[in-house]
Amino acid sequence: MTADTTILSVDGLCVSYHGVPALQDVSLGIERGAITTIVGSNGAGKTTLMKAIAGLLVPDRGSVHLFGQDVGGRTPAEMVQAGVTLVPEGRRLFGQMSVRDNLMTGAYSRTDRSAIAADLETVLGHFPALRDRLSAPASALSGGQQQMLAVGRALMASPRLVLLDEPTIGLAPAVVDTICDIIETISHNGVEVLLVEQNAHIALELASQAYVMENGRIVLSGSGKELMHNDQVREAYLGL
Amino acid sequence: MHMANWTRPLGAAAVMLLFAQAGAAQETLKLGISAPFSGAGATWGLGMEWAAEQAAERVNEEGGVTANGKTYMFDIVSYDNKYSATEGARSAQTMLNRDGIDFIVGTVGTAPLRAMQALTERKGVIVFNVAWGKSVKGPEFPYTFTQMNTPFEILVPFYTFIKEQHPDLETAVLISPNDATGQELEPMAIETWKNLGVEMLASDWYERGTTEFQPIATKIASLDPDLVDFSAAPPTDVGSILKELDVLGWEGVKVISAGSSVEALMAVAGEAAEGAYLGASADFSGESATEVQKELNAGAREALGEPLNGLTISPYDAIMALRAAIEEADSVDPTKVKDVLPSVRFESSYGPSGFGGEATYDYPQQMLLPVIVTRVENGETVELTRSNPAELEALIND
Amino acid sequence: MWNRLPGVWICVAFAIASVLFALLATNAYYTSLVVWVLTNAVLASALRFVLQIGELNIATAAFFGIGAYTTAITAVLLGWPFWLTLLLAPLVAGALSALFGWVTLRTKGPYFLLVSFAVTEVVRLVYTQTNAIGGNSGLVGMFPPMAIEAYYPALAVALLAATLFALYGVERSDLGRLFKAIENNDAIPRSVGLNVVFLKVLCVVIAGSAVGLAGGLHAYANNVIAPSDFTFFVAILALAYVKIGGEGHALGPVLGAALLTLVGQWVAGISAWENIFYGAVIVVTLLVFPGGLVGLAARARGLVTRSAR
Amino acid sequence: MELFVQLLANTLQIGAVYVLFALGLTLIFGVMKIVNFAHGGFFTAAALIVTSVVPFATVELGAPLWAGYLLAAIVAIVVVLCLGALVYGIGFQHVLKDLNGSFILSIGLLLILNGAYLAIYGGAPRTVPQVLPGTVSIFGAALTAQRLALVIVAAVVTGGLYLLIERTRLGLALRAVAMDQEAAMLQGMPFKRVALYGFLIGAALAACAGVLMAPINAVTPVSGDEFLIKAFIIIIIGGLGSVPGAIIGGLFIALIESVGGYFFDPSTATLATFILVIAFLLVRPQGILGNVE
Repeated sequence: MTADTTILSVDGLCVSYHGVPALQDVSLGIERGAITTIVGSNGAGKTTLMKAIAGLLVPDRGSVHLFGQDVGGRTPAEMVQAGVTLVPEGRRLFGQMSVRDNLMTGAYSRTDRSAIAADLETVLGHFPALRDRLSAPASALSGGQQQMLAVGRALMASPRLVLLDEPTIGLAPAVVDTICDIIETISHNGVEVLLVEQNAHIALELASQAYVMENGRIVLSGSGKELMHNDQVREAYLGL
Repeated sequence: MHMANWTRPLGAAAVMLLFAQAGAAQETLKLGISAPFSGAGATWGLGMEWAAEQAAERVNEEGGVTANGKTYMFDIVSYDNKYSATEGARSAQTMLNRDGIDFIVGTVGTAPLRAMQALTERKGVIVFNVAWGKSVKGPEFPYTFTQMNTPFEILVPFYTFIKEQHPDLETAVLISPNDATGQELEPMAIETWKNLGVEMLASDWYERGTTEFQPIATKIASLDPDLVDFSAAPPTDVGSILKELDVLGWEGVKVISAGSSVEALMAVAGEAAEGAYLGASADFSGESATEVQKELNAGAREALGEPLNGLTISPYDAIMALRAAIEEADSVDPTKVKDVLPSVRFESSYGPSGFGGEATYDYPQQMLLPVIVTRVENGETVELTRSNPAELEALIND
Repeated sequence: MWNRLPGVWICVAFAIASVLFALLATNAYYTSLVVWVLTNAVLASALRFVLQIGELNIATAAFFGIGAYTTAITAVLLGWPFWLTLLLAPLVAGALSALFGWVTLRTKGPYFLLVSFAVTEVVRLVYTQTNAIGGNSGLVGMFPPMAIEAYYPALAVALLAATLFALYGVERSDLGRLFKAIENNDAIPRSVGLNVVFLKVLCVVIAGSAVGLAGGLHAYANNVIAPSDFTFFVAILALAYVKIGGEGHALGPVLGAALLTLVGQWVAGISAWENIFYGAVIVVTLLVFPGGLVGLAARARGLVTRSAR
Repeated sequence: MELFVQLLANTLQIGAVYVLFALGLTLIFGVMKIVNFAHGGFFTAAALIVTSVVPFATVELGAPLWAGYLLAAIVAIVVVLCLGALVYGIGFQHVLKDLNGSFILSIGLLLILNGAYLAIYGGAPRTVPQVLPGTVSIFGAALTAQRLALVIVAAVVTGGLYLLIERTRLGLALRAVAMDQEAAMLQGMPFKRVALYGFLIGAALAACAGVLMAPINAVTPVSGDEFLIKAFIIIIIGGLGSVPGAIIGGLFIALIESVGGYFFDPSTATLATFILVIAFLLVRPQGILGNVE
């Protein structure tokens, strides 16, 4: 694990809720230029891991390094400053705010007005559907548009690493394809992606590196292709 | 004013220390005050306590009170009744059962007094009070004595005097605070005005603690009565309404039956209070005030930052009555003292006085005091008339 | 945190001692003090009882007043027998809490808190505007019958203590566990087919009846009641008792009520300082000892057992 | 017609202070999810400070009345901001989003503040001379110049707050935190600092209301408490945490008091507002403009 290609490394992370362990000794790494995914069933601890990386949860033990620097104990605001943004499960948009304001919340930690304006153009370039609805409240958007807005909001922070928690849940198949395209575009633009998915098909297809979580532990890891052909994975997560 | 608050506990401690040392020499008779010491009525409590302390000091300096061969010094103990029934009952329980007090020389509020009477009348403890309700008096309350004029003494001469000054008064509006005193006063006020040929256009209530008075002022102004009677409303509330009425251009006769503190009224209403008649106020520094009243008033101004009024001066008169009664009965047993109180003669701050009111209450338990009508003129209280009720006149000429 | 059996027995012993004290003590001040302490303890315990379902019920003050007014009206205005007037207090308060709960418990959290606050003020304003029940002056002259009068403080203490045990009993029962389950998550009891609204109303009714009885007893103990005795501030003081005593155990509100009532007697009459004192106790307890007295005791006990090992 | 205008003028006069007071309360609830009973304490502090600074400035320093009042206003707002920062630092930041805990804490603080005011100032009502004497007549409705100024200043402050919330970065953060605290944190918003700013803005609004009210009504150590109860009714009706709701609610309650007080009497109007609020909570618990949670 060399510092120059590893963006983020998680070592021996343990997190518990009210004394009940949710993550046990989790270690993983995110390499430059890769889309990394974590698959696992409901309650396996994927969301907990994402929240711990984003600084929302304080781990009991273990460390998180970003670009070789220990970022344990940082607040979510500090993690955003450091370049890590989480798109939470269920999108968590500010429903009564306009689409524009939602996007601007993503840029909260930045002050360079011209760069923000440029990024806004870039994001609207990715998601042309949002451009027409800039002053509509976020709650008035369709499910797919809301997911686009959630990803767009995260991109407004100009992140180095985006954590995507279940971005395709509840979306129509056509919209899922759009989201997948976006994830690939983001990755091509030099932003690292850590993707958590219940839909293992999509996740493993997209991912260059994949991990399987069960009961708060990482039980398998490998490239997306390797895992797609792993019997265990095929049976448990791909339904084959 | 605010210094007094800080030093009160300290002062009480110092007094206690003093009496602890002096205790061996002569007996101490504790006199209780149960009045509001917090919230909006705090100034009443502080004023009453101060007047009571002055009276006690005077009695003690004159050698205390002698009964049954013993000499007693008076000591004032105060309790906060928060102007509520529960706290009134609690202060009574504490006074009677914990501190062994047999004489209460001042309590304010009809509701707290009724609460206290449940205990004091049963246990035989004398309560001097300034409660206005008729329901707290009568033969079934022989231990209760009122030390200040109430509407039953004031309203008829007060309203009659005003009607004489303004013979063409025809219509009136009555504004009452929605509390025990306001509720007891309202029917009496309406009745008295009616007898004088004044028609009541409206009688409205407001909650204590109301901060905005424009709606009621707008209503009064549109009814345009010749007179507005503010009944038992406290001076700051009256001040606010008068100010709004002034803005709306209403001009008429302003009557404040319970008007006591002109300072508070003036502070809020300013020129709008000009000409208001007050039924329970007195100018204790004016010409017709007695020497005692002038001295007390000056002292209160210095110590509390406020002059005394009819309510706050009253414990002084109660203590003077009590001294006379204890000496007359030659006993500090409240049962014996209460028996002589109705017939005792004493020197109140207003001059010679005694108890009467049997015609109104079926029991002579109302201190006989002159009815003083004052009016705000150029921002000052001016006494217009001081009339002795017939009973008091008879007593003086006796 | 307490070993259950000895703890209960200690409480029973205390209750019996209180009753005996109220029966035998000759100084009426001290006996009435015991009645006040237990009245406040019931108020605080009832407030905590509804906190079990996660709601802060300011209307506890209103039902205390309703109990007191029920007793006073039936005793003074209607002249009904003593025991009946006392029995009616919890029944009427309980019935009205059922109505209140049924109507208001569809709201929760800050909304329930504020609606219960508004209800308390409305009930108080209704008393002040009803001349038949004395308006602002309230009602006076509730005395226990002569034969009972000497024993009344002991009777009140016994009934109040019994109420406290009853509340504790319900808390320890299966029903109590269901209430707690509601607080943690509405969805779980609902998912196993329980009528959550019914359970919540039941909880409010139990607490409302308890304070209703306390109100009836208060009417006879105080002999006088007036609307100003039943402002929302009654519930706020009860909340202070709960916080100082500690929410973690049924004994908390009782300890808090005892401590603050007794110390309150000591500071009574120092006007402004009384407020500052109560305020400071609440703030310091909340910030420094969030578990209150029972939390402190539990921590001390934890330290002792740990060092003993 | 004249009566109608007068009642409307009354509504605006009464409503102006209600709106300012309720805005602070609703903002604090929205951002921190606490029901702050100590809010009235800020109002009272500012009003009491004005009653002591104005005489000091005009008598001791010989300043003209308007300058004395302006100085008093600045001192009052600064002191209240310090007081706000103090109670936030010592207390509220430890009980954020804890409804019961923060409620009790705010009550403890209110008791301490009220006691302190009583100890320092005594219970007697205090007044400030009118800064703008005289009466204005608008379409037949009479109101004092002082009250007219109050209405204008309140409108300006309310407008300023609206711009702050809708147009600035801090406003964006306040709105975001109020809607979804965790999501706001994930956008890099420091929750505790945003909460502090929200709390201080709320306190400053209460101080503004106190400063404006001081020359109009007598000030006592419990002045703020009366407004507090009204303000709770207002924010329930408007929707907890809703800024436009507080404005609408404030004017609505003022309308009821103005019209109800005229056609019935103030006691009845008071009772009516409470019954209305219960009805509101039952039919539409989220208020006129509140969010559905």
